[in-house]
Amino acid sequence: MVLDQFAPAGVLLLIAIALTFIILNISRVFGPHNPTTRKTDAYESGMAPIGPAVRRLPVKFYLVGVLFILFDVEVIFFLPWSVVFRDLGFYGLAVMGLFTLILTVGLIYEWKKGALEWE
Amino acid sequence: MAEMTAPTTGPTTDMSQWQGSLDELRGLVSDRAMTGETMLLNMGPHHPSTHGVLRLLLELDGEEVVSCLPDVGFLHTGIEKNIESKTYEKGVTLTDRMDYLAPMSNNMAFNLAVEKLVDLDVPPRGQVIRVICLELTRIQSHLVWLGTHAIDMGAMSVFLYCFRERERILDMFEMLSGQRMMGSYFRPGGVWRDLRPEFLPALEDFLDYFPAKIEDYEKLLTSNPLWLDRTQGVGIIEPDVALAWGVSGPSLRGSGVNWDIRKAMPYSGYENYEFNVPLGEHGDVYDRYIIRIQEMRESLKIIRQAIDNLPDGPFRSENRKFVPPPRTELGQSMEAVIHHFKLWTEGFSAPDDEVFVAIESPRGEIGCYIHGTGGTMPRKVRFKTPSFMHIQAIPVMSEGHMIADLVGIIGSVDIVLGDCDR
Amino acid sequence: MGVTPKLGNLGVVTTGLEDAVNWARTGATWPLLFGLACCAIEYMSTQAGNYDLARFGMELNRASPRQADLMIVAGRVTRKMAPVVRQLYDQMSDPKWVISMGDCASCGGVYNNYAVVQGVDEIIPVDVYVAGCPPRPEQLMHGILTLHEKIKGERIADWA
Amino acid sequence: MNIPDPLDPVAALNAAHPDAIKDTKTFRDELTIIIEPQDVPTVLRYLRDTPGLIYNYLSDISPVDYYPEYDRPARFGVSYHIYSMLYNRRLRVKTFVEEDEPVVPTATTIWPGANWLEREAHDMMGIVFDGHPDLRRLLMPADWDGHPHRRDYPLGYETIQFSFNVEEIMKHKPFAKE
Repeated sequence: MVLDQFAPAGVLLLIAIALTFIILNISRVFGPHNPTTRKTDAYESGMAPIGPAVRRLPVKFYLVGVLFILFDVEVIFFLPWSVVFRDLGFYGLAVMGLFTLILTVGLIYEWKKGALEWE
Repeated sequence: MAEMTAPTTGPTTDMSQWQGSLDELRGLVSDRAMTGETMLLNMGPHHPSTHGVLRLLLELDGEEVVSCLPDVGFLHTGIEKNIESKTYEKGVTLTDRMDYLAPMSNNMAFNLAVEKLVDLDVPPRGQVIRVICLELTRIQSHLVWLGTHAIDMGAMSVFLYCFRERERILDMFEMLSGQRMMGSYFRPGGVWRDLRPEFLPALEDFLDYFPAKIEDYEKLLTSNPLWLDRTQGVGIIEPDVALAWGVSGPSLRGSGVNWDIRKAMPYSGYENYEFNVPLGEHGDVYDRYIIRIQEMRESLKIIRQAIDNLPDGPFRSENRKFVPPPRTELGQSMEAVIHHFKLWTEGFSAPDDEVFVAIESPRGEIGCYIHGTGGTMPRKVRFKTPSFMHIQAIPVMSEGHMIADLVGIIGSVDIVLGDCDR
Repeated sequence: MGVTPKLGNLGVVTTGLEDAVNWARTGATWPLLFGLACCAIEYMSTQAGNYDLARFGMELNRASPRQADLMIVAGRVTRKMAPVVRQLYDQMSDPKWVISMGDCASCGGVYNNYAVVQGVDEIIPVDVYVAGCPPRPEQLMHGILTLHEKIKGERIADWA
Repeated sequence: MNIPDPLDPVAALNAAHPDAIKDTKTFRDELTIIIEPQDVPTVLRYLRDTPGLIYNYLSDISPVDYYPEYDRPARFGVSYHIYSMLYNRRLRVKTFVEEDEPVVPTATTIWPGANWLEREAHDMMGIVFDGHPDLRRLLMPADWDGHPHRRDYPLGYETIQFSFNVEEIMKHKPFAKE
């Protein structure tokens, strides 16, 4: 059955999952725990923090975050393409070139709009 | 397009729980902190890049520092109060621990003040040995500054190189005084004992070995685009603002003010060495960096000139009223035994008057003010230290910058908290 | 550490759980990045290339107390800094040890006055005292090795 | 540009503010001018701004306590060490303040750098600088009482532990509980 070719891969997967599970929890089993109130306090270089930790943040962080996600996803598309780069020949190059061109236009627009400037 | 109405500001964060500590800061930080719009963050006593136990209460608008409130005193050990209950000779060991990166320049300030108070002269050999040790201390202090400044900004390897060279200087100090850092090698009247025979050869090959190492640091950092972006145009302080805030030393020369106490008011024979004083133009972090690298080269030049004409003769003044006689003399003369006994039990007495002496420590102008009581213990010893004024000036340089630049600014003014809190 | 090779030359090594855990703990005691005064500079020299604390698995100075298991109090603890030192010690995760480096941390040293806590053992329990002002790098390493001996001697009942 | 030749500070001050200087003293060729506390700002501003003097750098503010018996006009002496970079000379302007109302007008209006120097003098010696933006304690903890560098403040000395007295000292030495 074609399935048994994948038996080793399945076993490997199981071992991997079991190993990570063991490693993560071995310290929880053997390690000491005494979460005193002072220990679970907020650490701010040894002083008492002023103000809540969760607060309204400037929108700049969100803008940079979104732009990063956008170009990160673009890189994900490059990975499978680079594996079969030789066999696709010129056709593959043209398609990915178009894909990159579209995103580069987006980059130039946002650069000129000043979204990358921090102030 | 429809006119964009300003987004209605939702309920600002509820700050009632921290009202107590907010009221204390009422006048010091801007009012946006009171409503919780800007974040109050403690870049506190335990922080990797504050070069000691300095606490900066930062008011942050996102990444940008709106206002910065330094709080010092976490290393105040009452050195000046302790010296008041010690004789002048015993007080020297306490001054080592003040600016622990340049122990010998604190010694120098204290000893010069004592010598001026009791009008004690230092023989030429003693003065030249002092100049050699001061310049070695300057190089060693600049090496620690460069190492920590670079590692704060991410250049890890520079730290290891700088400390490797520093070990050679510490070995030389150990030859002189038996202690790597806190040698208490300078005493009122000169130095504690003569140069050891193996000191000068070790110093000779350090002088041949070290210039190439400064080239390495320059190769690593000076034309490194990352370093240039992080340091050029950051933490600018204009000359008149720097003078008004009492900044001194390489940080002041970074803004272009040509004031080096070794040139302006030479002490311990600095007038007969020729060296030039590097100056910056913009007063930013990069200029202060370049100046200290140049200063290391100038110190090498001074040491070279000092070694070439090292006079022989006594290394400490022969005036037995203030300087205990060497042990060999104790066997021969009765006066020596009397002087020895008096100086080591009671110490010498100084007039009931005041004296202020300032010298050029690696960080800036360190001044020592001594007021005698007529007896053997001082009435008041006060050290004016450069790091004290530089920490006070950090907010002036850092408002409007980002936190990452603040780290560079702290590194560039080269502060040591023992120096600031005494 | 009782390492007894068993089952001939199959290369299987067995040891007690206690020894294994204690060995792991001495192998990589990450110190808290906590320098106060002059001893901190000597501590940095011990950390740097010539004396190289990396040999003991201690080259990573963790800045946050959550990830550090050894606090080296390097320098003089003043009255204003004492609550901060106690807070940092409390916020360190168990198991944690303390080396008091230098005379000022161990007994107030040269500063017998109003501003300095006369010995950090007044505020936090100390495992190893290292003498010296500042202690030479070799002295600090000797202190660290004595701490390793102490860790190796700990029993399961102490911490399980 | 021509630099005006340096004036003698005492003569210039006597000309400008006739009764400002109470006494002058030179010791080891250091000039000290003694003035009244209330005209500290005017004298310092005059010394900083007049063309022939230009003492533009405030090195230090050093308070002194003449506690047990003093032959000085008052118990506390506050000396301002100023330095003229142009003419490369130093000067000490000294005032004496009484023990019960040690008040000196602030110098932060002339040099902002004097802010912390005055805060430390207040913290250590208890000298009040009126007009100072935020006169809080600088080096000691905020809730500390007393001013440590006064001569009548005890050093806080603890008896040293030797072999013969180690028991009683260990008895009441506070050890940290876990």
